[in-house]
Parts: sequence; structure tokens; C-alpha cells
Amino acid sequence: MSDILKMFTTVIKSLFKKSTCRQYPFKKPVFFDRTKGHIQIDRERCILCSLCDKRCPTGAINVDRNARTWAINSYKCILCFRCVEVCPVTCLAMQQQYSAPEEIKKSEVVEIPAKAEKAKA
Amino acid sequence: MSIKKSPWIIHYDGSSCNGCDIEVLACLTPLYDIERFGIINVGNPKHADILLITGGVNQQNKTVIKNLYDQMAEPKAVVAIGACACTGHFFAECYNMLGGVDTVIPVDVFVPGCAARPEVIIDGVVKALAVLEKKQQEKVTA
Amino acid sequence: MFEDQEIVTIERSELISRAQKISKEGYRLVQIGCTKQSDHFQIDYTFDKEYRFYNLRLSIPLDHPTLPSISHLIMPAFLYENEMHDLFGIQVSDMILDYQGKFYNIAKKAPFATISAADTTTEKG
Amino acid sequence: MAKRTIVPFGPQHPVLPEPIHLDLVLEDEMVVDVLPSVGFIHRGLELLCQKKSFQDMVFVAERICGICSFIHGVGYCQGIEKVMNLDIPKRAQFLRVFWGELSRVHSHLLWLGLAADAIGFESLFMHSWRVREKVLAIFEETTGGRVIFGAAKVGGVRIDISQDKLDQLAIALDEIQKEYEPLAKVFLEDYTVQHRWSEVGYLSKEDAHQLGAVGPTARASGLPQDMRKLRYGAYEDLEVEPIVETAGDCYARCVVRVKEIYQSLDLMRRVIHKIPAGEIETKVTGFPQGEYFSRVEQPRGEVVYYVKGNGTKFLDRFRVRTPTFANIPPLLQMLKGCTLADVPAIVLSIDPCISCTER
Repeated sequence: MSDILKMFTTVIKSLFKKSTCRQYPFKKPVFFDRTKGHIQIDRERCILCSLCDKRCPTGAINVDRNARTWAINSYKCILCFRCVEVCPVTCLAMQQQYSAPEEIKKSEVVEIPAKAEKAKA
Repeated sequence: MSIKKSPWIIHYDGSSCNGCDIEVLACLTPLYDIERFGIINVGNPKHADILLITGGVNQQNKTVIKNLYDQMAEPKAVVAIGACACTGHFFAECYNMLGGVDTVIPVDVFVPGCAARPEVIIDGVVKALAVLEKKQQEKVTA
Repeated sequence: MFEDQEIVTIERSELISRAQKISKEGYRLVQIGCTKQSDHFQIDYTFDKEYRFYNLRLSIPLDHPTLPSISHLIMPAFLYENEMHDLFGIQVSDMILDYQGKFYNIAKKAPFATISAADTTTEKG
Repeated sequence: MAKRTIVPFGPQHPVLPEPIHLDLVLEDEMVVDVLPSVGFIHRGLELLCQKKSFQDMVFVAERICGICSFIHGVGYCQGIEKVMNLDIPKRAQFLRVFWGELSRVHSHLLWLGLAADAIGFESLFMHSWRVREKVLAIFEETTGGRVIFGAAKVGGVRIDISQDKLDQLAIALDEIQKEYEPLAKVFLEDYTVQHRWSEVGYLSKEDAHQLGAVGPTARASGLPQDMRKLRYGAYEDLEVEPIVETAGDCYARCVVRVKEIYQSLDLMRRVIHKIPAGEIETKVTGFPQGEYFSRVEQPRGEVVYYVKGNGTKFLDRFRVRTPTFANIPPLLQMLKGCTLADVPAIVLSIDPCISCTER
């Protein structure tokens, strides 16, 4: 008898308790300050030193000095934070929003404006 | 129409590190609970509409993945989850790896991340639904 | 704190008798590992008894790598011996369960023995 | 004599999240012989040490397995640190223990869920994973990653936790324990669980020792074997007593894990209480030269890393012997003589981690 009573109290409690579910995608995902999402570049500050390219363990970052582009392949990136650590001008930052799934793999290419370098130099 | 309302998924672990696998499982458990949308994880490829693959392809599981893909009924969609399944990242340099899943079977949606978050996996599955819809329409008109 | 590790170098002919002695003393097999050196294979048989680390080490030539199996004395050894055969191409005789090179099913034969450090150093910078 | 049949089990099987293949030789319903085949996840990552510098190898080590990722990283780092004679700050060592123990809680909760699922106890599976998400939230809050978080580094750790945060975490740990208690009660007292696991997959103490069982599998058979007793890292200041059960069946293995979660939660509280202030990493100069077998305790048992450096930035050899590899011979022993219906429960009872095993 007591078991049945216990069961009913549990059921009634569960009925009125807030749902555990995060209700994604109807509600926005919960992020913390340190959540690793994707790497963002501040193109005004980049000096094309290509240190991030050299240090990236998976070769996801590609820096082309002649074409003045900085490219990241988010399908290779393992979010290890290495590039953020080595960047001498701290123009790279980890953003909380994750990169979205796509139907084709493509690198995200960012063009670095030329005046930025002059301003730095 | 019915597929879009309640797609069934099958999950196969290629040569992943488990990180993405447990995130796929986490999608099924209370915090994310994709069963809200009628999505059910099944064990039989013949019942499934969407194939979720985590991890890259190596010499031995190449045939397993091909078999699983062939056994699924049309229309079907393949979602590659995590950096390993997309490109193989640094494991692509290993002697036994062929690279991403797209080296063996056609992949419809690539989900980035290492390990991919449950939210991205849900987004990936939603994207795969659109692909399924398109494939079904093509089949009807053909 | 780092533990003390006792590493004893032995001959190939001694292996069976030493393994028998040590397993009688109540040691358990921790691992068998192989390392390719410039002129020989270094084989490590690691044992443990009540957190005491004991390692038997022997070296075998590169061109004629053969080993006697200890799997009939210590059963779990067969896994490591098959692994060594597949990865390093070491011929282990009289294993209790011989996978005939199908343990890992690698397309390339003995990858650890054929790739040298020099021609794989591809990392940028 | 009954007719013999061979039943293939895996690699794609509803109860297995990972691919392992077993050929089961059956006589009627009885398993008389088992032949395992592995290699579905063999990547050959040990050889990457010749392509990646020893500092980048930490990322590779963390991706041996996604469940005990952090402890893999720490074990590798310890090997390198011994070879290079580095002195690690105390704070870094305590943080390593903190995340390591949290990983153990996460791994055991994950296992409890999967095991409940294997016996068809769906709601218990869901509840275990609900509690586990709270653990993952702590991971994400402190390091930024949910399962693989790259906090380990040769010479220390990469991220610090502030003292305020640690005090908040102590409260979060209490909450986890409060939610976990009713769950643990079900695992320890419920009739279904006991009925399904008692006297299934028996492994005697002698066999466990002889076949080289490690971790909870060995401890459930009465062997007090826990590598934390080697007192590596901050375990020097934190006394750990191995949790031992003597029954040697699947149920005992479950009980060991249920109790280890309490032990780990307790250890983390002691870490928060004792953690000293100071640096979190030492500067690493030069390249490793020498060799060392680094042994640490994972949720699944003892893991051995062999690192051999030759004075360049590339290692000569990096070898991992993971706990599941050592637990395969005991598993074969347990399977002999069981019925076909018990096979999934027994295979899961050693907590198989296949991507560790095959690397």
C-alpha cells in the first residue's frame, strides 16, 4: 500500500515539476563564458604573421600573404584554442556560437584589408 | 510527408573517439530529447531514414558503412558528425585511415565540431530532413 | 611522486624461463610493447605485483624478428603478441590463438616497421 | 552433444554504441567459446608521434577516447614531465585531480545508464543521463568543452578556476550528490537490477589476477587494485582507498561503480578544500630525452603510457595500453558458460571502450 502511495506522490510531483528538457530549438541554447564555439578574427588587427597557420595541429587555418586572406576550415578545426594562444596581436578570439552544419564543406575566407598593416607598422 | 514528421535515425560509430557518440546519445536523453519530434534511434538500417556517422573511415569499417548505406530504403540521408567524419582532421594522416565519410558514401550534411555539440547535431538532423524531402519529391516526379 | 621502475635486460633464449618464474611469483602481466630502434626491435614485457613495476627488456634484430610466445604460460599475452605481429611484423611462434595477421586488418603490412621517422616528418614549421 | 552454432555479435548492434565483433559459439543457448575480432576503430594514432611535436601530441592523446579524454591527456603529460624532469605546480596537480575525478563521475554515470539500457530499464537510463548532464555543465563552465576540453598541457594545465568559482562548484557537487542518491538506491536495491545481474558473468579472484583484469572489473572480484595508490600527482596529498567487492559478478561490478561515484565526489570536495594558490604551469624548454612508463587510473582501470624521446621535438615511440585491452581476456572467461541472452549485459559489465582499445 505504502508503495502505491509513494508512486503517486512521485507521479504528481513529476507532473508539476519544471521540464528538464532545454526545449532547443524553440529556446536559445545555453552558453557559458568559456564555451568553445568557433574562432573569430578581427580583420582590422590581423598582421598576417601566419603563426596560427603554423601552430594549428590539424592544419585548419590557412594564411595567404600574397592574396591577403585568412581562411579557416571549421570542418577540420578541433577547437583546441592553440591559435588564440599564439596570436601576437590577439586578433583571434573564441566565440560561443557554434558553427552551423552545411551541405558542402567550404572554408570561411576572410580578406585582410591592406591599410590595417600600415597602421600597425 | 510522414518522414518529415517522424524520421527514424540509425547511428554508426566509424572510427571515432566516442566523444561525438556520447553527444549523439545525449540528444536522445532528457536534456535535449529529440524524441519530442518523433525521432527514434533504431538498430536496424532497413527501418531508418537518416544515417548518422561519427568518426572517419578506416580500412576495416569501410565495408560495414557501405553495407549499412546500401541496406537503407530510399529516400535516405547521411549526416557526418564531427570533424573526424567530415575531414578526418589529424587522423587523416594516420596510415590506416581513408579520411572523411564522403570518401566512401555520399554525405548530405556535414556537422562541424570536436566534439559536436548536441545542438549542432539537432540542427544537422533538421537540415537532413530538407534533403530527404527534396529526394522524395524527385522520386515522385521521376 | 613518480614510481621506481625496474628494467631488466635479458636474452631472447631466457624469455620463457624468466616469464615462468615471474608469473609463479604472483606478478600479473601489464603489457607487452615493442619499439623500433635504428638497429633492433626493443620488446618490453611489463609485470606488476602490488604496485611494484618490473620490466623485462630484450632486443631482436630487424631483419629476422622472431620471438617465442609466452601465451601458454600467461594467457592474455596472445593479444599483445598478435598486435606486435600486425604492427611490427614480428613472427611469434606457438601462440594459443593466432589471428594470422587479421587482428587489426590493416591494408599496409607492418606499418610501424616500414615507416621511418625521416620520411614522415611532414609537419609544417 | 548438442549442435553447435556460430552467432555473430556486432559490429553494429543495438546495445553497443561502439563496434566490436564477437563470434559466439553456441551449444543450444549456452556460449561455449568466444572469438573476438577488433580493429574497426584502428586508426594507428600511436604513429602520429612522428608527425606531431610532443606538445601537440596532447591533443592526440585526448582524442584516444572521448569519455576519459582528460585522463588520457594527463597520463601522457605525466610521462613527458618525468622524462623532462619538470616540476609541476601544486595547483595544477590539484586541478588535474579535480577534472580527473569529475571525468570519473561522468564516465560511471554514463556506464550506469548504458547498463540499465542493456537490461531494458529505460527510465533508469534516462535518469542517469539527466544527472550526468549536470556534470557536463560543470565541465563546460570551467573549461569550455562538454566532453573533450583540452585542459591538459605538458607542464601543467591551460585554464585556471578562480576560488569563487570553486566555492560555487562545491554547492553544485552537493546538488549532484542529492540527485544521485535516489538513483544509486535503485541500482543497489531494485529487484530487477539484482535479478538480472546477480551471478551473471562470474569472475573469480584467481582468474581476475591471472588474466590481468584491471579497474572496477578487478575490484569487483576482490582484488584491491587502484593505480591512484601509486600516489602520482596530487594523490600524494589525497588518500584513496580502493573500493572492493567480492562477489565477482556483473552486479558487483555495478556496485563498485555506484560507490566510486560517492568516492570521487568526496575527493573533489577535498580538492576544493585543500587546493593551494599559485601558478598553474611551468615553462617547458628543451625536448624530451629518455623513457618512462606512466601509469594512471582511469574510470575503466589502469592505463599505461610508454613515451620515449630522442632529444628532438618528435617522440621515438608513444604507446598506450588501455584498460579495455587488458579486460578482454577476463571478458572471454566470463562469457564462457553463459546464455546468449546474458551476452550484452556481460559485455557491457567491463565497460568496454573500443576506441581506447584499438586506438
